[in-house]
Amino acid sequence: MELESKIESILFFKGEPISRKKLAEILKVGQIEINESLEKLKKSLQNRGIVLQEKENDITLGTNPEISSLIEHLQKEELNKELSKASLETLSIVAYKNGVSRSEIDYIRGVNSSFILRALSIRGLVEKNIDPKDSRRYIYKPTFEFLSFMGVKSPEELPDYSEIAGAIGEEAEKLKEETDALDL
Amino acid sequence: MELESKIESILFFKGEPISRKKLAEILKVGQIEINESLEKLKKSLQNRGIVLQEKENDITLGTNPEISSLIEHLQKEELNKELSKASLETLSIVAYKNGVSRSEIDYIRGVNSSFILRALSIRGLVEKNIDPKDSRRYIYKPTFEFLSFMGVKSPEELPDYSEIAGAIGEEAEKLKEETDALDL
Amino acid sequence: MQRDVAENAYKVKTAGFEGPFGLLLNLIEERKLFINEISLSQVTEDFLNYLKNLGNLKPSEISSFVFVAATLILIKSKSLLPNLNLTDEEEGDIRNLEDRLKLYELYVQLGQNIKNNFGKNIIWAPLERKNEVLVFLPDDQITKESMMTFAHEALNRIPKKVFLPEVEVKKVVSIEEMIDRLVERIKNTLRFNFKDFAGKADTKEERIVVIVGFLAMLELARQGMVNVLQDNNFDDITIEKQEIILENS
Repeated sequence: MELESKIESILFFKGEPISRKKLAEILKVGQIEINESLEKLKKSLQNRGIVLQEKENDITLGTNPEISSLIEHLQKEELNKELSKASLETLSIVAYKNGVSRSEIDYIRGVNSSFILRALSIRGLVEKNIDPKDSRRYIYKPTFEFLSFMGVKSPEELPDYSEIAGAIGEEAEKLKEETDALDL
Repeated sequence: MELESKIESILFFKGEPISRKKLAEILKVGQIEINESLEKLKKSLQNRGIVLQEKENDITLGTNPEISSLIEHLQKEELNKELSKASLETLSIVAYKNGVSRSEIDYIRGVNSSFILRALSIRGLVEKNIDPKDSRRYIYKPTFEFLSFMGVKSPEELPDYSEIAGAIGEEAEKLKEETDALDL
Repeated sequence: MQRDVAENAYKVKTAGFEGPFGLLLNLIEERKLFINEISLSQVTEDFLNYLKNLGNLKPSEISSFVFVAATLILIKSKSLLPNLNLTDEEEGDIRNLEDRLKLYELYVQLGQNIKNNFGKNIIWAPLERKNEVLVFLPDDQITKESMMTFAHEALNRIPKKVFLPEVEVKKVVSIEEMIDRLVERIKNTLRFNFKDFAGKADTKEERIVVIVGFLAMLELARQGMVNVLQDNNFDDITIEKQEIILENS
């Protein structure tokens, strides 16, 4: 694989600006090779849907500005879309179990919730933080705005709070144990 | 701007799977144009850092699998690469049949598979959809996540897929007769 | 020896989840055989021995093992008794087991492809993009009450028990129970008829019981504990305790 393609992979994966220095570090090559490959990449991205954006020493990939109005329209549409039943259900679990892990949500729902959580977070309904107990995991919390929208100051004020919050924790734990025991 | 580049922009912006139908809607073109442009896009992405993954009607972008280990170092979330014997069996049925009902899976494995399917669905490796041919039942399919873990761009790229497609076709009819009775 | 015990314990523990085909395929592969009637008849005894240790399984799981056992017994009987005439349905059951096992074997082999490649060269989806602008875009469907309803619904949908069978399966007699019953009958009676012992065979479940009984009987005959007599094809079979026959002759 060419160096320029490797750079493209990294930029695409990260999705945020990254310095030339950092790229050189990750790819274990010199600054000159990075600069040369970035020039090549810029050329091969000409007339394509993705463009290379540079700001001082930081590089990132973005969409071609020629199509920006369509992308903006798409973004608006997505943000204002009606929430699906699956999204509302996921949201309710986050609302009741303040600081729930993704795997707990998944065990309760029986399906993987990563795309849904991503969309809820973009809409400012949930917030994602690194789990203080395990830095390789994330936990989710309802945002202050979401709680206010429902007219409560904290999750404890939600109807049937203690029953539901307790059940979510217990059931997720039980399902996890059963799955582990079966060595799946 | 070419249609294939516009598609590339949209896919890049979304960062998650999108259907061919939705692409046609957004770009206000017909299905045939979309399909043709996707073929062109696939070609122009050859030997690049980004690959086009497709699964029937859904499309998404991902990193070139050749650079996998380098990208793995850049991400922090824990990865589970372990698969039990029961998971492997169930996954191979779902992946190679690419659309199979639970009763067919149970029939092939000779054992109730509901719990293992739930576990695989929580891990995001299989998904349950309404059977387009018969809305009274569900079928299980591999997810993009599964194809990604296998490093393939489509189910057809799975090792031995085309070789066994014939063999599976032969038994499919027989199997269908046996399990149809169980489904309804 | 120690290793064998550990291995058997493992097999018993996992067999319930892997099912009868997993066990059967293992036994055939251990002997480096191909799947056919001959190899199936050779592994019947081993299969039945494992079955004896599966007492902890739920009835619904046992039934799938007993069903396979019944067909194996049929195959074994066929090889032990060349004159045995099987019905079309029984021949069909044998072919069906062979076909299903081959199909299962195909997917187990394909599973190796998955095992070999899974997680080796991953195609990565892009990371979640950071929110540049902070937005809050709720939806009118969100209320305290609707959140409560959605949470309750999600909790109610959780499967109550891992192995809860979809269809209630009638409890089916295990091979071990059947052998015990057969031994018990022989102790109490000098001669008795197989039909009286095994009962009628109208329903599928009853047929399984009859077949299981038949196999158990053949097993005892093989071990020399009983003598089995059948005057003509389709006549009832008479079972006698071996010592009685010896004493009489």
